[in-house]
Amino acid sequence: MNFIHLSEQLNVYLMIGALLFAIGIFGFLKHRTLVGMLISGELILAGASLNFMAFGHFRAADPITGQAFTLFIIGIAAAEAAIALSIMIAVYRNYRSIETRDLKEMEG
Amino acid sequence: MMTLLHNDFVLEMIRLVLYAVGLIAFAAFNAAYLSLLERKIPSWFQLRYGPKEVGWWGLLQPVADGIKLLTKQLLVQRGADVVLFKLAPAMVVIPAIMCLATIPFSETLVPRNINLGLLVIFSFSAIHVIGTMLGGWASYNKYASIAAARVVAQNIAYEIPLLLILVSLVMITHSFNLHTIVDQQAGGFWRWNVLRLSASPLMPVAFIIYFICMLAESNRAPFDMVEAESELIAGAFTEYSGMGFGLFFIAEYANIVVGCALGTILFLGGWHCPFGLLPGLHWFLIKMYFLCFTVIWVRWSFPRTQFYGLLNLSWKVLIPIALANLMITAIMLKLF
Amino acid sequence: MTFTPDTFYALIAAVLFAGFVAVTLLGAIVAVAARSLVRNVTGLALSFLGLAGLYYFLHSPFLALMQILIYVGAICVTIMFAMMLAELHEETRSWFMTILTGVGSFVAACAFAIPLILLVRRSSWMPAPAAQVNIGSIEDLGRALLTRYGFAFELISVVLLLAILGALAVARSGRKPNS
Amino acid sequence: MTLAELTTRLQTLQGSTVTATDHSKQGVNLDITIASNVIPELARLMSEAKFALEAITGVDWLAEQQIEIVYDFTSYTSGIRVAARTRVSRETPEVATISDVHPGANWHERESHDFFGITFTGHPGLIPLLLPEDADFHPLRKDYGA
Amino acid sequence: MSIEAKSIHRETFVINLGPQHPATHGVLRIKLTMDGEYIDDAEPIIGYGHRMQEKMGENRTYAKFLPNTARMDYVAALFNSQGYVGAVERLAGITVPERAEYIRVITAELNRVASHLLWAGAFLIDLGGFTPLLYTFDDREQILDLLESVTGARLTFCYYRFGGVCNDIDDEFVAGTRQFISRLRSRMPMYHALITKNIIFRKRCEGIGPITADVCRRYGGTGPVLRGAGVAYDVRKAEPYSVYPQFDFNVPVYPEGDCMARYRVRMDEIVESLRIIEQALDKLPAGPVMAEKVPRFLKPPKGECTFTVESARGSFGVRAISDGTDKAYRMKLRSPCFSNLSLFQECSRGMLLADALALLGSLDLVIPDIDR
Amino acid sequence: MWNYFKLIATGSWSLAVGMWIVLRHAFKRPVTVQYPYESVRLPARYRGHIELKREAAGGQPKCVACLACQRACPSGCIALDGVKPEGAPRKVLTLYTLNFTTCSLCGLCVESCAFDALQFSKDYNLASVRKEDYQMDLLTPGEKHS
Repeated sequence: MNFIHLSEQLNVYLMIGALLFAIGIFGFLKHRTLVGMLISGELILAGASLNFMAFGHFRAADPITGQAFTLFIIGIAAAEAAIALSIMIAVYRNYRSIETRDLKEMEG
Repeated sequence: MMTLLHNDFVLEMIRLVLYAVGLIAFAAFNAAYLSLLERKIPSWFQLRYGPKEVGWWGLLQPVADGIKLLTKQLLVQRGADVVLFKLAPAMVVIPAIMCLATIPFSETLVPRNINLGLLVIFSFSAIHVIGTMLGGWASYNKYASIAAARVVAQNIAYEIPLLLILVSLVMITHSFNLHTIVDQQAGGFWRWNVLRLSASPLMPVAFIIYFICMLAESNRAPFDMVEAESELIAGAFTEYSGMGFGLFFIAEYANIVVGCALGTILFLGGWHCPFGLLPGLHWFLIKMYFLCFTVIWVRWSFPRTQFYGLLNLSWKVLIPIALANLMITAIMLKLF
Repeated sequence: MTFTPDTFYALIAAVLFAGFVAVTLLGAIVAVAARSLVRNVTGLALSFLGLAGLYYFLHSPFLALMQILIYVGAICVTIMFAMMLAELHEETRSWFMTILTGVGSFVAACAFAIPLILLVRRSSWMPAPAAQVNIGSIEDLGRALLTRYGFAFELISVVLLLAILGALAVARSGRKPNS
Repeated sequence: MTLAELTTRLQTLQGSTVTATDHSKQGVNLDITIASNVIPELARLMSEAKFALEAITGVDWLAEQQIEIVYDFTSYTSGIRVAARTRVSRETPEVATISDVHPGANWHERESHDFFGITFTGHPGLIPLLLPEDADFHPLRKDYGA
Repeated sequence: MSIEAKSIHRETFVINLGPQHPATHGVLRIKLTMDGEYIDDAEPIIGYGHRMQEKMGENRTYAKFLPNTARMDYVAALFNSQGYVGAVERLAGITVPERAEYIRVITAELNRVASHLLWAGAFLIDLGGFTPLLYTFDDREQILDLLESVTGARLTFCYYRFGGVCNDIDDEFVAGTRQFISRLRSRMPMYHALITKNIIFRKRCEGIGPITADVCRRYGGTGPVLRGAGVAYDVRKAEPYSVYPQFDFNVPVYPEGDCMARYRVRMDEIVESLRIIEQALDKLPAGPVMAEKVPRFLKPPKGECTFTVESARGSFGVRAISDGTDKAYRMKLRSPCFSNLSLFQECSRGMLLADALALLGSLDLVIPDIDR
Repeated sequence: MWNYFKLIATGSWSLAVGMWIVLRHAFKRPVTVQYPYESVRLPARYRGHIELKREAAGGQPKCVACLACQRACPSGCIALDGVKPEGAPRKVLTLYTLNFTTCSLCGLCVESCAFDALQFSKDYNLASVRKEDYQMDLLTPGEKHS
């Protein structure tokens, strides 16, 4: 595997996708806040879309397939983020259970 | 090794380096001399002289200011998030300069002619929001925090009408390529997109909406909620000093230049002469700097809008009109 | 190997590629590992910027720009905005729990990652197609979206519309008069 | 409310001496001397009569060992100006607050507390207003710093 | 309610607006308790520029206190002098020659115009518009030139004396004033087109920071703040002093009580003041400008009196108590800004930060006048 | 709906008018005075710091050291002294200093002078970084008293 031709290897992209996925899983389990889980979820989706893109580019007869799928994933992710964030704001508004240390710490 | 000195390759490398250096120099030059104009033009409006001591007509004033900024220490206040605090100016200034790289200044002077030029500018200018916001948040200053929250709401609100206008424009021109868009407007000023009433009778209004959104996106007065000095001192940049502030400054003017250049390209026929004669860089610069002058002119004419007034303007006025423009454009395209 | 301008370009491209990979992965790690939520989002934004670069290497600049425009320009900004609006912060847990969940999550992530990477290395994919039906340009993408994927496209737009309405409804429901 | 009506109303207050004064000589229309414990009642009466509190003036009468407190009321409708004065002892100057009736009195009372050490009982926060936060002196008393 | 009330507690944070802040025009500090961008509580903290003027009034002879009066409300210094001089004259029973009274009215009204012009510019700065300030300053400079030519100072005019004024006005001043009146009149439409009709300005002022007449009454707010709340109270009309009854002028009143009403009141007052000045110049009698037989070291008889004038910011009152010596026994100075600021805490509750600053600006505060 | 469009129209028009007014001012001459190069005309009554009037013949100060100005000064910034030489008709000034750091430029000293011996100077370039420069010796003008 030549360094120069790294960007033309399917496996490289697949591994990056796998790592992103794993990092996403790690974050999903580690974080307990909604935002943390949302971030991790976006990473998992990113790993998946990178796979789609890589397969679409290297192995599909029609490269559009992968791109279209990734576009749909982006759309879904946007919808997911909007919903999740509005839920967060609504939860916060009703319960205000989450600490607000920082703004209080700033003296005066 | 000999092949490395191949003529084309050397030329290409020289071109790349020249454009890279040239763009950064252009951004810095604009920041410097637009800031001088930012002081000179209001001085005419306000019956004053403006800077006139450093150099003839104050022409060396920006140099003096630059030296002052460079020699000042970048202070980081206690409690600030140092990494993000130092990352933020870079995140603001790099996308701004990258946007500049796609602007076709004339028929031949194009740093990088990308097919998706318009989209490139829009995606990269979206990054500066995060940069400004990080700067405000990382400053550990309440005024800066408020400004950080404001910059997001403002930019989200104004991205929508801006994109709607651009979608209708892309529908008319069938292209994301800025070069192609300009070439379609060759001829006289009546062929410019701003007067392309056959495509949509709302085109002049669309230009005004574009201009307003551009002001709001680059956080310029009367939409300068982010650095509203009578409320938030210097907003997100309150804690920045020295070149940290200088970079924000360069980015602000680079954004203005990009916005004005894009307005020139999309609506005012780019490098084409209004009478169809002698197209060239000078026409582009004249139009672009006229828009820059208007930006400054607007800034010094009006009070600042309220925050919710700004959102109201976007949601209740600009977005409906932009949507109407989009629909009219679609109908006209289908009909004719 | 002769050193031609082409190899020089390829070297630059390779360095850029390595840079994008590094930014993607480092950003992703910051996005999950940093303790401050704002840093997490910044990491996410960086990771997506790197990912956009990778998409560019996969010959789809349109997707790369959409990635920046939507993920960085919209989603990351919205997350940050929500954090500012709701003043969200990471919960503080005891160091024991922190280490325990950290180690547990790491093990679980490895349990996913190692088989996946092994799978990638070991498996032999079907060979590349002899010829591609199109070059994956934006025109092709647009045509495909409106013909072959027309149904999915419409579905996505309905989902987005519902998401917007749902987000409005949820966010409004929490609003109390006088507060 | 006319001057005559107001005079009769004020005369009903316990222990009050109401004097009609020449505005061109004194600058006020009515001058009332009243016991310090009737002040809240007076304030309510003035509030009902739609009078605004213009100022609270303390005067340190060192010779009499008394502190006089003058309340200036103005009516924005009739232009009548009323000065109500009461005297308290200099050692323990205490008078009930009127800031519950006239919120504007809050600052005036804090100022008088700063300068004269008058305690306005029932005041929500009698902390120094114009003087430094830790000020324990009363500069307008005649024996201060003299 | 109980569960709700427990779960919803407001998350607030404190911001110190000032003592050095672009919007506080001096050393005013406002402790803002914010709920996001909304103000939960705004507590003005004053006294940073406190100089104990009242004690100085007791420690100095009557004449020596004169320069101090210009140093409280330095933007409209002549009103403070007018109030102080009036109180001492009332105490000592000095009658002022009519020409001196006319000169006092002319200069004081000029000062009122200057003060309102300065306010209009500074208010626009609070709202983020910079250019109108320079135009109002241009006009204000003309007034200061006029006043300088007669008093010798541009800001801290120490002009009024017990029994008159220290310098007579000359024809040049009269001509200059007439010229200025026509100049400012011709510029008022420009101001209205540039500021009053501007949609951004209107959006930032109309309905913003409402102050009702009752709030004014409870806090003792006076001046344009009160007249902007729909109460036609003006000391010049309610308790006529000096020669004001001889002039025909209106008291501008706007019932809305918002920032726009206060702005309009001040702009109208400029026009009314110009009318007063014009009438005074027309009727200006000849004669001395100083009463005869005013002793150099004034010793008013024992007694007490108040004297209230309509300053540019509201009613400025002086309560002077004399014990028969050459120094006042008590010199109470009632400053209008003091009361006008005290209502800020109540009125700013629940407002947005930007709107609260518009309200603060519209109160026209001069901090040294509050601190005294 | 009608109001909505009307507001947009009038609002845009008002903005255009505002921009036009501002632009019109750009073609007017600046009104500022560039201070070090040009200076404003001082009026005859300009109140600068005080200086001693001198006799037309001989250049001696007219001052007779009556101390009226010192008594009139609210800030106590005038210090003067005079001696009466044998046989002279009036006292001769030996010391006249003005502590300009505390002077409030009120002009009461000039008014109090019964001998027309004081006047205001037209000197307004009084910036200095040394406090001692403001201890003015008016007897020997030009030399700073320290």
